[in-house]
Amino acid sequence: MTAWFDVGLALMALGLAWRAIATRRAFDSTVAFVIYGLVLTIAWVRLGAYDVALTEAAVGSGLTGALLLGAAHRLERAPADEDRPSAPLRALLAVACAGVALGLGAVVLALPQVEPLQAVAAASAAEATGLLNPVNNVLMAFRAIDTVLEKMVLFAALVGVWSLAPDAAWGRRPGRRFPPAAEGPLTLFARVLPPVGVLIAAHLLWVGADAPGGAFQGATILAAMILLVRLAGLADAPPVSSRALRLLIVLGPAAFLGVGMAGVVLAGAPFAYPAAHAKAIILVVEFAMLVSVAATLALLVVGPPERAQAAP
Amino acid sequence: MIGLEGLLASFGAGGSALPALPVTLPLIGAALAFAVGGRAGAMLALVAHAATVLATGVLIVVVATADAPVSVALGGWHPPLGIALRADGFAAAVLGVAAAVLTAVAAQATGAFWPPARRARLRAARGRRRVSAAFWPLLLMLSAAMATLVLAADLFTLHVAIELLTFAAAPLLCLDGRADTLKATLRYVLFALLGSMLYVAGIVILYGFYGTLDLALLSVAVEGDWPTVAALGLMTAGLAAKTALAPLHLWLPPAHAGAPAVVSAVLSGLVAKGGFVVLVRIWFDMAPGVATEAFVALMGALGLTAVALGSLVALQQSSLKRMIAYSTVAQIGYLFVLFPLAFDPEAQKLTAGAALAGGALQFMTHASAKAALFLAAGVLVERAGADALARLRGAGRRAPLAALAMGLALLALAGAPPGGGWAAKALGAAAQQSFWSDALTAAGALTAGYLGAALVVLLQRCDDVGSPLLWRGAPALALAALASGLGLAPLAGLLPMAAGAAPTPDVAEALAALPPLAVGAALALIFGEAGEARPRPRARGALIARAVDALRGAARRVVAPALALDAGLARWSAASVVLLAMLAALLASLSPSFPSPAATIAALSALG
Amino acid sequence: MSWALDALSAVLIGAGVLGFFAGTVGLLRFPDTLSRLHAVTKTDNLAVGLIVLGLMPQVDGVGAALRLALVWLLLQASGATVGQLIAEVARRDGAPPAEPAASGRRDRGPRP
Amino acid sequence: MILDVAAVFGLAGAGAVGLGLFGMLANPRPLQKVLAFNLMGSGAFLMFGAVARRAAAPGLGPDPVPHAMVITGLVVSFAATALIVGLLLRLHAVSGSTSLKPQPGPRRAARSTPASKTSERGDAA
Repeated sequence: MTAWFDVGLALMALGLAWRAIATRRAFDSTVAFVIYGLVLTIAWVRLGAYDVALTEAAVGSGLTGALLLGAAHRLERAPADEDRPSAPLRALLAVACAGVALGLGAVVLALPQVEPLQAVAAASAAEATGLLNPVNNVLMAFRAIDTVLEKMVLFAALVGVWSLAPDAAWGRRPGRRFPPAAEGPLTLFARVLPPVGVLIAAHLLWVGADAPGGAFQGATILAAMILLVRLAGLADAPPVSSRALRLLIVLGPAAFLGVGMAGVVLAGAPFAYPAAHAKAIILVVEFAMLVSVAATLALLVVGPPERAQAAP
Repeated sequence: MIGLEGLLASFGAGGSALPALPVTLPLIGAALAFAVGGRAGAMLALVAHAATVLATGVLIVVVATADAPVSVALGGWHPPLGIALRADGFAAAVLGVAAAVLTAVAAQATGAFWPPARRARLRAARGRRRVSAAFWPLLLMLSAAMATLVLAADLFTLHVAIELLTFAAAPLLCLDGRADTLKATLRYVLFALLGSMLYVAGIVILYGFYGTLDLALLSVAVEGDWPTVAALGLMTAGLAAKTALAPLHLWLPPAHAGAPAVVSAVLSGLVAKGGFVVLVRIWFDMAPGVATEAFVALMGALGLTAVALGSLVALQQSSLKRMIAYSTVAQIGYLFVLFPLAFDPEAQKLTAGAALAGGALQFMTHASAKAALFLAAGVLVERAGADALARLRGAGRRAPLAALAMGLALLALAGAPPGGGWAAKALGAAAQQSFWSDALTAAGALTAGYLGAALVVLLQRCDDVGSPLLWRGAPALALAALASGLGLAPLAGLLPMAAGAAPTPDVAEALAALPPLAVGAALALIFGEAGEARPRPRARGALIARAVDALRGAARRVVAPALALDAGLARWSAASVVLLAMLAALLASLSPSFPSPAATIAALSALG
Repeated sequence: MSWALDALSAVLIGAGVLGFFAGTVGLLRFPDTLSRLHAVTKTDNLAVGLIVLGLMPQVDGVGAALRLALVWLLLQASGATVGQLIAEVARRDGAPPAEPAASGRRDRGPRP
Repeated sequence: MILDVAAVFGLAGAGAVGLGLFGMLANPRPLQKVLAFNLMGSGAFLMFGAVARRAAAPGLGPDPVPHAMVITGLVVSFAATALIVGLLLRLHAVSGSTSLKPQPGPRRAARSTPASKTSERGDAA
């Protein structure tokens, strides 16, 4: 029974994946991709990876979906691209890609039942940080450098996206302007939901220490709230030249880096936390990251400044 | 040395933080430069870079004097749970040259990329503000990513670092916002991401079978069974795509030729070789025993293909920056010849001996000489307002330092002593694999050919000399001088050379370098005026002139197919097929049952 | 007692699933945008409510039960808003939302 | 060989990698190439999830290290997607098309020969 549920889920995911790449219209394939993401979320739950499930739903399906849907909408009238491989070539590529998939499948079936060295080690080392959520321990302590670099990747992507602004629009507010909508269900929703969203984000950050959740998942919810408010025309993003906005964006990475380097003095190694205050320090860093990541994610979806005239 | 130790003590327990500094300092600088913005932000970026250079210098000295690699377990967590940063001689050498390239690039960029004054209200100032706001943070992130690539001893950290490198480099390519550079950037990012997904698939397999991604732990655990081979094949193919190893170079020439010269300098010099650093880590530090004779021969053959294709296409370019970009394609190929040179057929494994030292020297020479070439080209092109060689006639006379830099870079790349290219070849020859090192010597002649062809044009007499741009070429010249003096550098403490094995330049060596240079000069004369229609004094009808023209025509027809091949390979679908074919070939060559080329040849000759 | 609660859960969740099924049939079979929307929003709100009610006896603690109720409330609010938005667009464009409404009107090419 | 949860979703991940790879290589539209890249990534990550599940210790749950890496990887993929979408929209705004085929622009056309039709790479004499 359970196995069939999983098999059905897996087949559904593959069917949606096929639809996402084989459909001609970008809009349709994006919709298929979003649903694929939701199916995958359930798959992650089945695999016992609740933190990943939250991230997949929020980022893999949600934010990526929003980004791609917006782009599909804007590029809809773009002329079709011509560099399409010929049918025999596509068949050749299909066979080769199927070969890759089959090879990877064989690897999956051959996976050994390895000794869970890392899982045991991670559980026994968790006391040093005071966090009970093993995934968060890995992200914030054991592999902190990965997390820092990942935040810098987000930051670099934002710098890159902003750098794509037309010269005339540089320094102005990012993205297109959504005119203030007439009072309606959307504006009501955009007024009611954000306070709840902020509470949920804070909750995810707080429980993330000991249960699935964490700064990143919370940040995604905050980012969604920002985007909702913008979509309803209730508020606009500050101009990219705003010093406050820029400080907000670098606050998280800078705090993490600063604490990491302070670890040399306080705990004897870079990115080490003094044992007595590890949990408190991690929560402070996570809070800074929550704010920065939320702003960065939302701004990445909004895009570069493109309004040549200052907003009225 | 007491002063040094005092300095070290201030970095915490025995300098434990030292390897982390080249990673964290530029990142902090990037964040601050972005937040502050404007001229103060750019100043902060320069300060952060200076601090990074200082830390890198100390690290190099420490590594050179220490017996073992300097490493730090981040957070005090040791692998497999934590991540170690490990600075060995190879890392120190690459870090040093990266610091030199980035410093020269930063020095040159204080011209066009310096933020305008706050009061400047012109429309042009808006554009320049945009460009400088992106340039300085991204340059620093690029520096940090490069440092992580050489220092991190964990395959997943390497993945994140290589992504950071890509995302910091990509926006720099299209700062001008033109359609063709945007296209080139998109092709670059898409192809690089394709490569990184193959890499990720590979590390998933490795984790599944060994339960760790730490290079040192893996190196004792890996065996040549089929899942490991599958993982290494996927990772190698992915990294080859990321590093633009021909025939997977579809994105590199348009991207590097279209970007601002300062950006091209750092991209061609450092970023394009990032994937190669990871390949060296994987094959030399982690799985030297998995390599087979067929595999190293395949890597070497791919490398020589890249050298031949890149050089022949470069020889026929009519624009300076495109020519230098194709020479990057060729030089990435050079690096891959390291694999057959370093293979020990008796032990059936890759050995980190003189050949690896030679590979590192090639890396350093190419990085510094290539960056010098692009910086010099930037000065020349800026002055002439075009990068078609036909319009650069005599440009070298206006910017003598830039022209001198090009000349020195030519000598270093073509293998003249005491340049780095020469030392690398000498070390490679010590590896007793004469076919591969002879091929490298021949390739040096091609390099001298296309660079010489450009220099001939640049130094031609022209009437409109104008005011000379004397000092603009200084950063380029400094880098070129570094490249052409690397053979004298005391690198024995860093690179795995046997004591006293460092080659010494003498008269015999200098004479040995002459034949390739002479061939290069001949090529330069034959292809010297490619792409431009100069009215020639034909009326005299001298026999010799006609013979020379016939020779030129014939030579150009011989190499013309390279252009057509290159244009074909630049198509996405062609690159797709090549990528999958390369993956298949890598997997086949790595499988233990695959016959080694030597055995095949022996069997064939026995048949005959 | 626990078997009674389990039975209650089973009945409520079963009814919820049935509701979802009915809503989905309506989404697929009804002729025009507004009636499809009607089928989906009405039955889904009810179905989610039933499932949440059915789950409540199964979770431990009042906090978890309250969180389940919050999930239901949020789904209600977002479903209502999105339903309104789709209906608005459908009325304005006269295009059925199953052909993606906001962007629509480009003809479908043949499948690759 | 047992077809447990890990194997089922691991196989699905392998399939998604293959489909994504095919999409990236064969689909002519850049936006769908981005989508295919995301599919490929999620497939590889799903395989990682299977690996983590296989390494589950009794009473401890799956290995958390791959989970953390997958979260990091998902964020990196999102950053990549955002950057590519930005590049695509800008390209569309500048040139009116999203074609990645290198075409001789007006400035280049003056210099390149008619023979080098497919690319701006072969502007030789």
